[in-house]
Amino acid sequence: MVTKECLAEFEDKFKGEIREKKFLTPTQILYLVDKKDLPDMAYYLQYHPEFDESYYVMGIGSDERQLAGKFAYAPVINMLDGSGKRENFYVILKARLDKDNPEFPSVAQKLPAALWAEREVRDLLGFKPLDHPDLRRLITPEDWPEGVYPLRKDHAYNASPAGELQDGYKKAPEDTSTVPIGPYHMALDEPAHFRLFVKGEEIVDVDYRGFYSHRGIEKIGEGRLTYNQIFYIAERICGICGFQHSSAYAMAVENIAGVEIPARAQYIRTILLEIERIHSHLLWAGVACHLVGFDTGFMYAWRIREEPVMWLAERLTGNRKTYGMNIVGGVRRDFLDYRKTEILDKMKQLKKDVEKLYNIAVSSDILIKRAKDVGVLPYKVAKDYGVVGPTARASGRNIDVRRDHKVFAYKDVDFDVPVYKDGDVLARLLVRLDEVLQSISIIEQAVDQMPEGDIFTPIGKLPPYQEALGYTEAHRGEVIHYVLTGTNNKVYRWKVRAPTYNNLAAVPEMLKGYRVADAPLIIASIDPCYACTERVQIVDVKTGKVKALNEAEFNDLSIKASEEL
Amino acid sequence: MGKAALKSVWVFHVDSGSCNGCDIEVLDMLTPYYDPERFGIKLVGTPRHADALLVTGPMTRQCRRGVQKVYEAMPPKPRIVVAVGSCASSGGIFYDGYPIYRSKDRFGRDRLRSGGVEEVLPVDMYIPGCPPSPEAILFGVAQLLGLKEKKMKGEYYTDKETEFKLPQYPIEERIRLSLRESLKKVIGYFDRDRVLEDFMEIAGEANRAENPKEKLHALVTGYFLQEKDSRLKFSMKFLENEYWRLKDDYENKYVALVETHVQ
Amino acid sequence: MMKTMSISVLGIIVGVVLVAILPPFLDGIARKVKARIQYRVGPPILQTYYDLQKLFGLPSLRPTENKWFRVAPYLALASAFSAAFLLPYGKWVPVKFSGDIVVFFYVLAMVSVAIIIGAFSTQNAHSNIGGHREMMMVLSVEPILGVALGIFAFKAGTLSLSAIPLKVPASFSTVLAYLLLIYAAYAESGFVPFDIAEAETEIAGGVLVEYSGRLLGVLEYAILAKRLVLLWLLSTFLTIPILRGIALTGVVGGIVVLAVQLILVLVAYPLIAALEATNARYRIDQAVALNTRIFLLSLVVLAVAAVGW
Amino acid sequence: MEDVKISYTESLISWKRPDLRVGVPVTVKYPLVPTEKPPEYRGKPHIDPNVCIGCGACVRACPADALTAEWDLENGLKSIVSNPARCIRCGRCEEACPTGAMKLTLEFELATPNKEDLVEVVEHHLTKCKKCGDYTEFTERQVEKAFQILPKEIVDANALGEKMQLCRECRMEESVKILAAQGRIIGDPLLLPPQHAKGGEK
Repeated sequence: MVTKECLAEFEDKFKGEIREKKFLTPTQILYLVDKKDLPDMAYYLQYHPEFDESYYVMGIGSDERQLAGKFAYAPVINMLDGSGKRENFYVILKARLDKDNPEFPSVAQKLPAALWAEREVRDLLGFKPLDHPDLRRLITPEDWPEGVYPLRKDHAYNASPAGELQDGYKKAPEDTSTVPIGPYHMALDEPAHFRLFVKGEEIVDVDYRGFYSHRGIEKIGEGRLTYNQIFYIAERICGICGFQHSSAYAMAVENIAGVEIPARAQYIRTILLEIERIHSHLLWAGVACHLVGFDTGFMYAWRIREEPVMWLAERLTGNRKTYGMNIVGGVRRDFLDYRKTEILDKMKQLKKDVEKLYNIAVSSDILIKRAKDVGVLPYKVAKDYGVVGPTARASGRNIDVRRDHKVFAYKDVDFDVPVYKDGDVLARLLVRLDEVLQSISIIEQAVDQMPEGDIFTPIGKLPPYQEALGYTEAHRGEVIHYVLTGTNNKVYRWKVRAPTYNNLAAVPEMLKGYRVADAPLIIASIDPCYACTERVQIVDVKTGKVKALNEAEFNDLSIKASEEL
Repeated sequence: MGKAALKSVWVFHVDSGSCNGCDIEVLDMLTPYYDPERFGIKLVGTPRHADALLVTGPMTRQCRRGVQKVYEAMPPKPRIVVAVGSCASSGGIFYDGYPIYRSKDRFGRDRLRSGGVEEVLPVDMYIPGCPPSPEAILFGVAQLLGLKEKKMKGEYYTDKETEFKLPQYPIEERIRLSLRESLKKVIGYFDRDRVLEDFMEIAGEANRAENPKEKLHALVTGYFLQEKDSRLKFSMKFLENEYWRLKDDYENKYVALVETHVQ
Repeated sequence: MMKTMSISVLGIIVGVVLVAILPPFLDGIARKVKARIQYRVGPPILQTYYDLQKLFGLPSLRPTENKWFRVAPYLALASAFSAAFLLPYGKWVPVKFSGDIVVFFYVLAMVSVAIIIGAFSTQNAHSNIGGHREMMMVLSVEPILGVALGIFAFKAGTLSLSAIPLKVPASFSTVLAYLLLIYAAYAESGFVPFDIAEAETEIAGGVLVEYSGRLLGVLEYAILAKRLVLLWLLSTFLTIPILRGIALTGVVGGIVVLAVQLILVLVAYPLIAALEATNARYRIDQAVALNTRIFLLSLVVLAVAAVGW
Repeated sequence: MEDVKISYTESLISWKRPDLRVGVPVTVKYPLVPTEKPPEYRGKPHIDPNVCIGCGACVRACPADALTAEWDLENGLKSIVSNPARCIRCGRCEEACPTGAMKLTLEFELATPNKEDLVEVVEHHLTKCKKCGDYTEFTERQVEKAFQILPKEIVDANALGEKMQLCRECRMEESVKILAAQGRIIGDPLLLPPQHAKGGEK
């Protein structure tokens, strides 16, 4: 295996620190390491010369005091070889931290992609990243009390202690005025607060404040639900990429149980994942048109999304969204013959409609004018921040979990991964429209090749205290779930990393230097999904260096009301 | 509100920490297939212009203040609040997560019934669903406009009032349950009942025959030729095998077990 | 040149009736047309009346103590009406005096100015940006309108708005001036792609963001009325030169001209709606750049007119 | 059985979405005319009170706690309460229900100004312990069902007919007695895991 040779060098270099090596699955390698050289190791792996598309995926913090008497912190690197010659794999660098003083050298000082992950473990588990560029307290809701870390095992999953309202404001740079976008704003379907510091109409600086949609999902999953029920909350991490989340979770649990799910189930999952991708991309195309005031494009995209796609999903799974199709070991509903015919019919119809949409979008002069050379994200920044999905592919990054890690039935179908070099909003639009056409072709192939057989392999009890990763390529990029099983059919630690988590960090980079009018379009161009991102942590980031900002007052809304005229 | 208010309702949409599903369905309602503009409903960009507030999501602690401010920014009349989705209606699956806002600690029945937007704002219309489809939202809106009457009413039954009869099946209940369970593997929970029904009909007929095994095989083969759907054919074959396996299994194991036990 | 001011009571009645009734109706048509282009049923034709009726019945919030906030919508509406009174309706002109073209020009600008005042009277950032954008639009469009009207006045040799269409000669420069006028009227009306100041998705409704209830109704009405005024101006300039022969020949002629004017407006509005539906919004700098280019072009046209073509 | 029986798949295939328009405009007439959801739809859950045995399998399966069991041990009542306002329509209850009482209907028109309208309650009486007279944790229907499931031989062999009529404590005492008599008991009998609610189902 090629993998081994490449890793030998790494193991040699950090011989003193590596305590243990374990293959969770053939493509997931866990190193138990000393925390001292964590940043160097992560840096070495991300900028590995042979795996040139590698990137930092996430940092898992967990309270393993009941297991090992210590906390654990584990950065994960996705090792990708852009040339496609070597087998790609995930590396988990797990370091144990002292239970009384959980300090570790910050990875973020070397990799900006780790900035958010380390703030997250700091806020939710009370870890102390040393030399982190920004170490201010930034915890869940504004009125969350000091020193209470919800993800620690001694915190009940439903305890919601009251605290004092925090305010730490940051002043706008000189000579600028502040334009708040959000938390409730037409362009953002979800609450999120951007503050643009502007000179005239030009954006000088940006602050982002999120975590409005933070619902404590991981903790509910660890506390109230059993491993079979987590699917339904995983699906509700995000209403748009729900099936991606539940499939990634299923994959993680199936990896732990060591079962290969039936081929038919893999095909069904693949088809549904692609249907979901089509609906999400069309939705996004519509919103993009809407943002530039091109309502007919919006209506067109949403119309073709509604008729073939949503109504198809309704007939296949029983609901337009939140398909509820996954279960550990397979899927819950079968595709009878008439459902397969229905898929093929609708795909045929959709193909024509999408091509028309493509023409409408590309032939609209003003749309092109608004999208071209706006919000440019260069390749290098994309790599540094670990940007994923269509956003990364529009910046020339040749990454796609479906192809690179051969999940589900993607190994059996042919498809292209569209990559554009420009990195602007237009490129992101084109990547997505190309992907819709690819998805249609994947679905058609999958329906044709779908094998007979069972759709579900029953799994009894899960082995306790085993861990694994599960991943899919969602519409916005790689979704990755980490599961550590517990006893009694519960999950001990469940960690989710949604694609927007990585992508949002790069948004300030895209915004700077452009105009206020472009801001909603640029923000929307990464297809942000705050619901995904904020299921457990707050996010607040600024270019390069991180700054904090709690914007409690909403300039546009907070003015005292009600005086009759 | 006069008559005009019913012909023109401008709505503002607020997300109080929802998963996006309901938000997208609210937006979806605006698209050509459902088009609420027929009834004078328009989505506006600022609460100042809004007559009604559509709230989605389980009301997180972080969102609470924002939602309250939006509510206060609305004109004092008519201030209609619509809770869209199960989360907004009563907290949904997230109801007891640590960042979810609750106005006071609740216990017992209260804990299970309440949650969501009503913790912060008075709600005029609940539209449950996860997510509610655009039609369901339209139905709620149509109620607000006086176009439709509500359909739901509380349902309460006791076992004494209702007639209970254990359903009788042509095959043994325990085998039926086992078959039903294993059918999940082949065709999924949704279609299994109807397939099993067909099978039981055949099996009942076969059981009356002299040689049930052969008769069943003949009947299943007949079904096989008639049915067009390959998956139903497949499951029928599966059921036949499984049926005999379970029967034999029972004969061999349990009867023997009982015998030893009795001894 | 006429020295006296003439007032036509009938003209005022016709003007008031038209400006009071027509704008919401036209907006209703536009919404319906847009809906049909988007494969929807769309609102009833009278929907905008319902909206306005509701708004007029609602109290307004007062988010600021600044009294201009309350005055601005009425000022805008009054300006729009004043502008409407200077236009000819068939044979009747509500108010006519020499030099009223200048007044018309200013009064029309006052609508925008009032909106800008209203926008800047609050602390809201979106409102302020909207006001800022409206100002840039006005500053870049009004000159084009001015030049276009100037060319007409120059060619017709009169400074009375209602007299110009009666006297304007057909020439190369007037044809160009018509094009300029169409462009300026369209952009000034704030139709897509020039609806930059009210962009809902970018700045949450921009200039309108803080208004609610009755004041919002008045402001919306003013904006709609201004659109009608501009369109009526256009239709007057297209109709009367052609029907010059019958325009002043008594009541029947007047009514015919009025009807033709009206029909032209009714036809033009759906076309505009279709144009709106198939276009995206410009960014403010793009719009200003375009306006500037057109303005430079208009100067060339002015030179052409001065040469006598 | 009816004379003309259309097969399951045919009934699914033949379903057409009502008032689906082709051409311009595409807007459906709903809510002015009624519409319906496809047969595959997962709508509001409904408990068929004629079939429900009150076993609570759905309650355990529900991830959102929309289904709950309310116990009234004084009056010997157990109610299965469904609260569609919290329901997430996952269909786990339908999957878990052993009798087919729990079904997701095609109902989607749930909007109501009063949340109590949505709640569905099915009340069951508990059996009384033959020995001590307290209420057991089984509903009457549950016991009936258990006898239907269990093969007669096993019931007889284990004297389950008697045991099923006892409350948990009495049953445990009985078991302890039997086991003690056989010399098979280890440790404190009170620490034994509680019995599965469905009795001796294999």
